[in-house]
Amino acid sequence: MSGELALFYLFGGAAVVASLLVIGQRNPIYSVLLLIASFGALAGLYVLLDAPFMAVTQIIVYAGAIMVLFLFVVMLLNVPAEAPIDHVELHEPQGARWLGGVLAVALLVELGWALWRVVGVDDGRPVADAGQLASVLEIGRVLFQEYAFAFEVTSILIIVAMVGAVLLTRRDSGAGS
Amino acid sequence: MIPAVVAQILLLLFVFFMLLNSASVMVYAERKIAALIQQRYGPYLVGPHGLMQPLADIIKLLFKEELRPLAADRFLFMLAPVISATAAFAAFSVVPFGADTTLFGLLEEPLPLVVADVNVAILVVFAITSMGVYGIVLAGWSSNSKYSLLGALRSSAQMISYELSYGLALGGVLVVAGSLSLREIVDAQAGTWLGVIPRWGVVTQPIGFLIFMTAGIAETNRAPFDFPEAEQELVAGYHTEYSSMSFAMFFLAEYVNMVTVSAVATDLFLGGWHGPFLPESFGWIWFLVKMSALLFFYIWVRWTLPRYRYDQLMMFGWKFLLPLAVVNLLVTAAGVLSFVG
Amino acid sequence: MATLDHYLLLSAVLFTIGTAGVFLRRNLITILLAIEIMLNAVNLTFIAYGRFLGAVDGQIIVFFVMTVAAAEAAVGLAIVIAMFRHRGSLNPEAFRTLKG
Amino acid sequence: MTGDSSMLLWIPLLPFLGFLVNAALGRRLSRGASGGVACTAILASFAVSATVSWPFLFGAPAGAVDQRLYTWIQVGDFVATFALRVDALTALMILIVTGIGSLIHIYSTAYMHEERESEYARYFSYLNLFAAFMLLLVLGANFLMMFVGWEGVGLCSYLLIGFWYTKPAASNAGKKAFIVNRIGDVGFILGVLLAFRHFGTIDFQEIAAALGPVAPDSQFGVVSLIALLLFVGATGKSAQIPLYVWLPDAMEGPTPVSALIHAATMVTAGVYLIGRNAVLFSHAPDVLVIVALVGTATALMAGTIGLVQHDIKRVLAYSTVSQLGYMFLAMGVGAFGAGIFHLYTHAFFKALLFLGSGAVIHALGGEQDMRRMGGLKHALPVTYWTFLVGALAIAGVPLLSGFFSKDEILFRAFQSGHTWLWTVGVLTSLLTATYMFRVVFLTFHGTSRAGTPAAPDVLVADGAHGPSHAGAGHAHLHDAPPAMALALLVLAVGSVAAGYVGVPHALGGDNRIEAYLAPAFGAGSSEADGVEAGTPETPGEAADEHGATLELGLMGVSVLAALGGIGLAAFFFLTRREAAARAAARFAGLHRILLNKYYVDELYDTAVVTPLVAVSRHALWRGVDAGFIDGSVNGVGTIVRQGAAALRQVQTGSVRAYAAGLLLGAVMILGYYLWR
Repeated sequence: MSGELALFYLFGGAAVVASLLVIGQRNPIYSVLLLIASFGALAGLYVLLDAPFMAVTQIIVYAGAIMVLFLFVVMLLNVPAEAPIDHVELHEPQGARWLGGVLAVALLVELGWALWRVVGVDDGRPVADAGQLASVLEIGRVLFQEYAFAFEVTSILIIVAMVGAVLLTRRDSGAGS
Repeated sequence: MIPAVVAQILLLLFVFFMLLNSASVMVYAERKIAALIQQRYGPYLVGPHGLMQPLADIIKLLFKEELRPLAADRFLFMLAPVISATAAFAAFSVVPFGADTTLFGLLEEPLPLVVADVNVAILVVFAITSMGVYGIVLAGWSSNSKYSLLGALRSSAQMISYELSYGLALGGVLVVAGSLSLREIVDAQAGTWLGVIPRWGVVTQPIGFLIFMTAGIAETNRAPFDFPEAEQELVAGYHTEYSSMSFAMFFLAEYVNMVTVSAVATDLFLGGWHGPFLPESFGWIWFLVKMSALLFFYIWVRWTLPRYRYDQLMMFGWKFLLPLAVVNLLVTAAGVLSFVG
Repeated sequence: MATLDHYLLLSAVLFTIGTAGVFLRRNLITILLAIEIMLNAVNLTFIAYGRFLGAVDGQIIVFFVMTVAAAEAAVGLAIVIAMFRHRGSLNPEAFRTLKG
Repeated sequence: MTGDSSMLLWIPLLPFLGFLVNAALGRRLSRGASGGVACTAILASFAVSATVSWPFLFGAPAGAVDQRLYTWIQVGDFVATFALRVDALTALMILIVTGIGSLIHIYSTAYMHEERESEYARYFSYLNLFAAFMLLLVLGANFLMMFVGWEGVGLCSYLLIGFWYTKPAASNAGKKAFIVNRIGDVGFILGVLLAFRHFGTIDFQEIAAALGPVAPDSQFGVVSLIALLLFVGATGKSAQIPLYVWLPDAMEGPTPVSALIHAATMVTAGVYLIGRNAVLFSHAPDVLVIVALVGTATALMAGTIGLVQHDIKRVLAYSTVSQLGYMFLAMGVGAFGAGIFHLYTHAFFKALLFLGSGAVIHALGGEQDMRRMGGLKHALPVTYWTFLVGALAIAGVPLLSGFFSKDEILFRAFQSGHTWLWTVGVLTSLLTATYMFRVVFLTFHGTSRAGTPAAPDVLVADGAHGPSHAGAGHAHLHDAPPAMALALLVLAVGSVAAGYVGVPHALGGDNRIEAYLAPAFGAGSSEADGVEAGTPETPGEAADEHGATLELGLMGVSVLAALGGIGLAAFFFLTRREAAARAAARFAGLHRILLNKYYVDELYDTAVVTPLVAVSRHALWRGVDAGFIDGSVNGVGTIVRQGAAALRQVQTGSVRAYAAGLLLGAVMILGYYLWR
């Protein structure tokens, strides 16, 4: 088993385990940290996929910015660990939860099935222009030439999000009540 | 003859220890310079001119009792300083500090003087530095004391705010050099104009340099931006509850971060290891000189300027530094487009 | 040599984990985290396919996904904060009443 | 010759700019300012038109100048370019429109002076807008462009007829004009669509070129149908039978408007339309006959009605209708040149007459009933003499413009073999002379009958000259103020001289205008045999001896008719006033019929309007609208309400449940695609 494959299993395993733990326990702080870990693993996978730039971006944007935001919120709200199901203050129907869980498994099965159909499309031969894939120059060119409009639009999206966030968290207008 | 792999490992260890050392050296330098600025003697008892003082400090730290608040979250409390230190060390790993060398023929193929040569090095530095925030935040939160929490929130807010200016200042240099690899950026600065003016980034990007240094000071939570550990208000902020080794790690992290920032600044703006009078193989000497100058500047600033107020800091960061950085980037880009191509 | 199938399977697994998380957790923030997991699973697919097809477009899409994720996180967390102020709880079931 | 084609756009654009200015900030402008803007705009446009048409008038009269601005519409193989074109015909038209238009603008500055600033500006903005659209109409290089102008002038005429919208009569007249025109426009549109379907283009030149080699319809074919539909449109715009009814009522508008729109320019659009498509029409002989018949009938009918009306402006209106009839007669007998010639001279003297009547009305403070006028000769010398010139011109007294053009038409009619059409034409010209001089004598001669109450048999509520004048009485019996006098004099000169561009060969003239217009009626610049069939008037043909003697003879007859008419008028209305009354009493029935305009309005009312209203009310409103549409709308409402009541159960409010639904859907869809 080649070194790359080993690395794949290492990172992939890390990502899966971390993600499982994220949804697997009740303390949001740990969930956030574990998610960061899983992102790190994904970044590693991106490097394996000849996308070092995206790997770094993943770290900077996700781990460096978005997750900090989550961490902040968790800290500011001082969110308590989830109460175990048996003594929840309000009686909540569990149907949807379990249905969702089952459906999730069903989804996994289906995805696996779909995958099994196309298995072997990639005969594993190395792509010709890995260097060109990895080059930030190329990414920049495509991003700012072919996707220029979409890029500009995202800027608007960001503005809207900012304004919305500020508006929502203003003291005087809590939850629009 | 040493095989390349071994050489690489040796280099790694070497860099690691040098960073460790740099911390203690910095401690000494800081105290001495502070003393000079304040017309004191500074440490002079331990060893000649108090040269052994850092050692004494370290020993003291090591033998202190490891305290931990009861209400603290044990795991995170332990984790936080590790994160800080790791981030600090890791960041340096992609910073080149000299031209390729064969160590006077000891190696068959030349060895690049950098732990890991990545083609997006500068972004890696950026990414890892941003990871440093977690150390502080977790420390503040996990030690479950309001001073720590406040310090942590402040410092992370500060770091996040200044990361923007930091990154944009980098942007200027990147645009000029047209590469993300620190080595290429450094090599782009080799030589001179008209034989006298060095082709350094600081010449092409003076404003960028200033922004970078300012943001760097804020990133490393140094005076005059040292809110996290503002003794007077926060009794040392996020590491209030820390002691002994774990405290030492934060301490270490802070100084290593300074070194890293200075090193990066040297590579980006001061032409790295390029300089007159010395052969390429001795370029690292130039590198050390320039870096030390910057470090001195750090200390100098710390002991000269008073601390800002928190709101002033944020004002400055968002309403002055950031716009300035943006304008600088735009102007640079325009210039490159019009002159270079 | 890790082939496309490896990555696709991995991302399928991650996506499922995210989906399950959305349903099983009873804490809005964790649910948002689960959503982030799903997004990243998709990102992985994009990049894997981009590599497989030898085009950078996959990475570009991921770029945009990240932007959207950032916006989503900002607004989502803002809503969470507002709701927490409103009800003092983060359990989605605490917000079942359809009137303010 | 494609000379300064870039200037064409400015011809309609300048008045349009004037309109914009007056419309946008008219309220803030003083009278002088808005009037000045309007006049400047139209005068500038006139200057441009002059420079553009100069080469046509005095250079080699051939070809056309195009200005293609951009492709306006392109759907499939339907292409409409936003293109302007000037050829001989258009050159003449734009000169008439801008020239007469300028004079009337100037006249209006004085005439409308009692209006409030805002009203004043509104008036001039409408006037400019009309000029812009009229110019677009005549400049348009294809049917669509022409149609824009066509509808535009219709709109402006509506706005200007109803200018004093506080007066019910005025606004009703406006509506009437608009609706009647719609009927004609339907024909126009159908004609255009059919033309496109048939020729695959709507460009005039291309159509003409396409028709060039084709032989005229032996019997009623597609081309004839197109021509007929277009002619329906023409009858609407140019007030021919059966759609003439709106024009007399249009006299509710300000008099200069009547002069400009309802005498000189707009109403001639129909004639222009036929002239513009001369080749097309000359390929549809049957339709040409119809045109001639309708024209003649209209001429006669309107003339008879005009004989007994009391409202001075209505008399002029009917005379306009009948003169238009003449033009259509000319078109009908294929004498396109003659028709346009008459259009051109008519523009002068009819505008003159209207403006003259306007001056009279102005002087009498809004009085329009001739039975309360009289003896104004000495009070209003300028008005009187100019009016007289106009009357002589229209009556066809020799050596004035009307004489030449009208005789040309009659000659062509006779020459084309429709002898009885010629007879009716002559009769009509006698009528024309009579009623015109009836007006002259009643208005200017005799003793002033000011203040005598109107006779009870005035059926039409005579439009008072605007609220501003109401009750002003005859306090100020003043002659035309300078601005008006200027316009009158210029037009008078025009009415005398305009005819000399078309002195027939019989009188040793060289019928310049016919020669000049001839190419415009051909298939563009390309040679076309169809042309000759349509336009037999080429100098060489008309100049043969036999033609000359015949023409002279006919000329004599019509001169006699004109003088006879004048004589009749003098007998009845100057010397033996009571004889007229006796005649009216003797033929009371006829008189009443004429006075009520053959009861055409009433006829239409019972035949068309009442049934239409009934159907709309009972079938459409009560049945379709209330029953079907409202019912279905309410039904939808009920369905939605009940459906919502049912679906409301699904809204548990638990986000998780919703998400589960989403996921379920995703899983099922994916599953479906996998099972397939």
